[in-house]
Amino acid sequence: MGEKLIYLDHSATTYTKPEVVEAMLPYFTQNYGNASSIYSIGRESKKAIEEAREKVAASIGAQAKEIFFTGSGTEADNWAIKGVAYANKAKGNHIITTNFEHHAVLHTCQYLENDGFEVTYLPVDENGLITPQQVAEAIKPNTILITIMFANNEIGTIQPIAEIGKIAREKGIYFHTDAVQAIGNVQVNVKDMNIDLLSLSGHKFYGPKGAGALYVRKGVKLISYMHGGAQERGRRASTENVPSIVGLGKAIELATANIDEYNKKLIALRDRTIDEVMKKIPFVKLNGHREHRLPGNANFSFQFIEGESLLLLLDMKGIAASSGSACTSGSLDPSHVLLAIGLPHEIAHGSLRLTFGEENTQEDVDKLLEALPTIVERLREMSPLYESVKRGNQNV
Amino acid sequence: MGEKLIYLDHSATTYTKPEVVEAMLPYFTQNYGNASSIYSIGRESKKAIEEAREKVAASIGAQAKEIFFTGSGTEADNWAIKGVAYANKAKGNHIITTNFEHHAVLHTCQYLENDGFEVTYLPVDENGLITPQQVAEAIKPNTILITIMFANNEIGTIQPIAEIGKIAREKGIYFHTDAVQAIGNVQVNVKDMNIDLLSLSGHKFYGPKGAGALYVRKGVKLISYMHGGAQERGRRASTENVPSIVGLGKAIELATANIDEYNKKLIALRDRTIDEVMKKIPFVKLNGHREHRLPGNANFSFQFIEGESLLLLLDMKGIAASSGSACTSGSLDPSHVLLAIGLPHEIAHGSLRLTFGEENTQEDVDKLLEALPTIVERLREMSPLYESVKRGNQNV
Amino acid sequence: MYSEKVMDHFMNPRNVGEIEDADGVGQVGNAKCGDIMKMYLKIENDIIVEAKFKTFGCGAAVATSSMSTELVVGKTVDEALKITNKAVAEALDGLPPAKMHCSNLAEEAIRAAIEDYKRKNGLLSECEMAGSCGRRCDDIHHDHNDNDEEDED
Amino acid sequence: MYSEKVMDHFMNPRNVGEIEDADGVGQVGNAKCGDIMKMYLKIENDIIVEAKFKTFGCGAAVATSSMSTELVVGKTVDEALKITNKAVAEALDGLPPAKMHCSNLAEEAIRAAIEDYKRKNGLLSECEMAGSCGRRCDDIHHDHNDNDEEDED
Ligand SMILES: Cc1ncc(COP(=O)(O)O)c(C=O)c1O
Ligand SMILES: Cc1ncc(COP(=O)(O)O)c(C=O)c1O
Repeated sequence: MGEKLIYLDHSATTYTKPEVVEAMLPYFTQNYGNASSIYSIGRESKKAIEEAREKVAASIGAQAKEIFFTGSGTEADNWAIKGVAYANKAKGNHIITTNFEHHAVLHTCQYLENDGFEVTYLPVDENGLITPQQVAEAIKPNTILITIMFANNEIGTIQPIAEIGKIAREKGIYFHTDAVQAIGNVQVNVKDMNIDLLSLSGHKFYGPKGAGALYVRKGVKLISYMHGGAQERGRRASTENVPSIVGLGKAIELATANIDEYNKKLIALRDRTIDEVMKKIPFVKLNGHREHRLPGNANFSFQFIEGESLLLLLDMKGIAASSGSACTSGSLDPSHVLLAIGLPHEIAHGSLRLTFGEENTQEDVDKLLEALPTIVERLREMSPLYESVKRGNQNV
Repeated sequence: MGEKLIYLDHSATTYTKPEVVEAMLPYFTQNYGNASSIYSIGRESKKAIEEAREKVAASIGAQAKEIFFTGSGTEADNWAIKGVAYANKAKGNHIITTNFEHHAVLHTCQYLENDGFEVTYLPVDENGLITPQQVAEAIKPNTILITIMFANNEIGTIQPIAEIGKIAREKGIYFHTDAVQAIGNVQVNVKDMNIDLLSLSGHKFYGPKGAGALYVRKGVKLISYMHGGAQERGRRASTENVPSIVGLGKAIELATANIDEYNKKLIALRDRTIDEVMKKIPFVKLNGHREHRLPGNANFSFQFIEGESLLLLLDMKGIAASSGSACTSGSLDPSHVLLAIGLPHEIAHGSLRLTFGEENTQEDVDKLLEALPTIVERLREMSPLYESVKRGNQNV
Repeated sequence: MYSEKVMDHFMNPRNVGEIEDADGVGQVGNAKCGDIMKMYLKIENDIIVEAKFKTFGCGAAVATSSMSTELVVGKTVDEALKITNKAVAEALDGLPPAKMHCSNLAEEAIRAAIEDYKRKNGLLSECEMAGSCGRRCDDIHHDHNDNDEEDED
Repeated sequence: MYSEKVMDHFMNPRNVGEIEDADGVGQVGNAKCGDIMKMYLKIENDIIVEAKFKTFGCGAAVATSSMSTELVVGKTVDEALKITNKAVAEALDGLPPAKMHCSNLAEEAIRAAIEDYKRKNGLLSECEMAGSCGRRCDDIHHDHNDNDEEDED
């Protein structure tokens, strides 16, 4: 590429911070002991894991023994939902979620539907919000689980989690939240928010990929998902991934330490981007709620053009971003999130997600704002849909 | 510790080779792109993953598209067994395994038993072997899966996998093998051996922890286990763990490149250890088959003493090993493997597993052979069980 | 993902635009599916002398459009009708499996434009009256989600 | 895992051995469970003047045996009977949760040895006749495997 990469896809994954890699390194080649072993290098691994557990717990207001390490955010979601469902099926078989969850939640719920569970997919509004009222009304005598994401990965909308938690707790129904996009970006406290289970994933806050955790409030009935050895106090089998766990602990500590400052920085980048794009480019729509959104998330739909082409041209300018276009999602339809907020297919195909992170600067925004209008215009010039608009036939 | 550690627990986990860590490093901080993204750094990740897939495939005689990366050996086992069971339950509900599998297989089978499946646990003989005949006889019209481990993690016994595979193929029953201990230690070829599914795990052959793979022969009916995004061609969700996958690929390439030489080296260490220990120490038993065993595995039971004490004293001498004692397995009973080969509980408690690896030398064996007899004698002197033996009451 | 040739045709598409007095115009695909290709042909003495396109779609859609216009020019109508999706893809040094449908779109766009030309000139045989339009999205895309069964690629 | 004190008592156990002419001998545990503790007491004028042990078991079993012998010496029989498992564990700066049963074993071994002494000397009250032996393994160990429910530690 030559030029410095302008990476605006932090919601897809972040780089791992050098300090985090540094913290992990000794556990590959030197302190490589199996944490379940009793000899010295095994005990060192064990100690490192327990320190990481403390850090994860501290960052979300939990106790260390309520944290279980997993191999990813997806695993945490699968475990939480299947684990609660199968452990509590004597009590009921109804699950409440939304129609714009991450696939790790959505496909898990669909899997359970095939296995005799009943799932209510609450519709979000045009900004991607659901109301606590909607949740309360969906509760039935056989409801055993409410699973609603903290912050959406595509359009960044943040849900009223504390209010939903309150309702769930009052009704004695377990409440799980997929906080994979929230951790490190917004303050999360499982006690204050009455959260019973929470999923998180290291590679969204400058930790390693393949490192997740599930918070399980003491007392929650949950069956195991990964069967095997007695690791994680007998609840999640497999040889402890010491380097990744250490990295996760280090990353979450760094990410939550100065979250307020980080937020301020991201909001400045995001708001300028949103304001300028809306001003400079016609036929554009901001997706997601203007206020209740992740500090680093800007998501637009540009009419008459398709997302993959947009990404390729941005990439040629050294800008990495993502889209909800079907062509980039590997599925039949454009992003279910964009459809859930009511976008027609053709508009959803032209979406662009920009997610800012630590290393981004206002100069990055400058370059983006320089490149984007030209690229959009270029693709529109090539688009048969734009023709008619230019001819005045603006049926949009 | 001061002195150099003598690590004799390679079956628990290996260190990650520096070359492997080297190969992984760029994917943490530089080529950190999400492999499902279309921009340059995403495509680089994708490319790295596909190269790793080729390497894994090549090392077991499979095609690249038959390899799916997982977060561990445990996950590969869970996926293979649950995935085949639920995908084929219309055909039957009977599974054949052995009574000395790893817990990742055993507990998964037990989980399925609670969900309406019928499992036959074939008993192994006193050396830990099962015969193809036993497998053939256990097959019923409703058998859908045979899952038998390639090499045992505790006593090292290697099963007649090719013969079992032949029977399974003839009967049209899926055959899964947990080859976590075999890969990198013995030659494995899924085509020649008629294996339909195979689990492997990186941290057993100098790769990273938290990196596994499942081989699934083209055509095998298998449902997904990890639900979510469309990664791994829609069959295993979660953001690709690029560094670990790259490390797995590199490690398996190194491990299979000069496997014959490696074997010779390990066998020399193992055989001398076995011969000398049997000669020097009374009231000892070799566990596992003398010939059909992993090149690096020596497993003994020392009567009248308990394994954890033995490990602690070895650790004080700078020797890291493991035991099937209940005290070290975190469970009620001593190792189910040792019970499966017919050891009484009290003998099983006094077991010692020594597993050699790359960095071990004959000097390490010297030191072991110097330390071990003294330690065993010391513990025996302290043991009320040994008293009576010394008094001539040798009811053993 | 994409070959250099695809990227070249995507970045520097040949023959973008409209032909005001085109002899045949064909549009295939639909916005709902995420790709629309519109092809303009100028035909003289049964020979395609000019081709232009407009495309709404992914990189492969743009590149196959561009390549198709290059392939048809200089060919007779009948020769152009023989251009297969495979030929378009090959001329681009291949397409990723998931993108092969884009080359179908190109083939279809050529057919549609020629059909239009024939219709305008009363050259249409009966069997050609059954158009190639009206595809559904799922004819062209694969569903990769939770595809638990062996996929066929 | 183990405190320094535990490791010290494991590595340098005090009072290992037998007392030939012991006044009380008690053995608890069983080999099947992986730990047996045998305690020898020399008792003069109701005061324990010497204690020795032999133990088959893990590091904690050895350390608690060693510590118990230290704790009982100099105590009267009644005082010795008041030594709780908690006291043994505390004297060792604590034990890992999974190993607390080892301190039970020590408490039981003291009781068994004293019971033996009392029996030999006709000092046994009726209620003490109900011995503390015959434990089952699952009284003392936890099953950590596939413990899907919340554990209680
Ligand atoms: C035979 C066998 N199967 C499965 C596993 C589980 O692998 P992992 O620790 O990668 O989950 C192991 C090792 O722990 C093993 O030895
Ligand atoms: C909201 C949300 N949930 C779950 C996941 C899955 O996490 P992972 O990729 O670690 O499996 C992601 C990201 O991929 C996400 O954004």
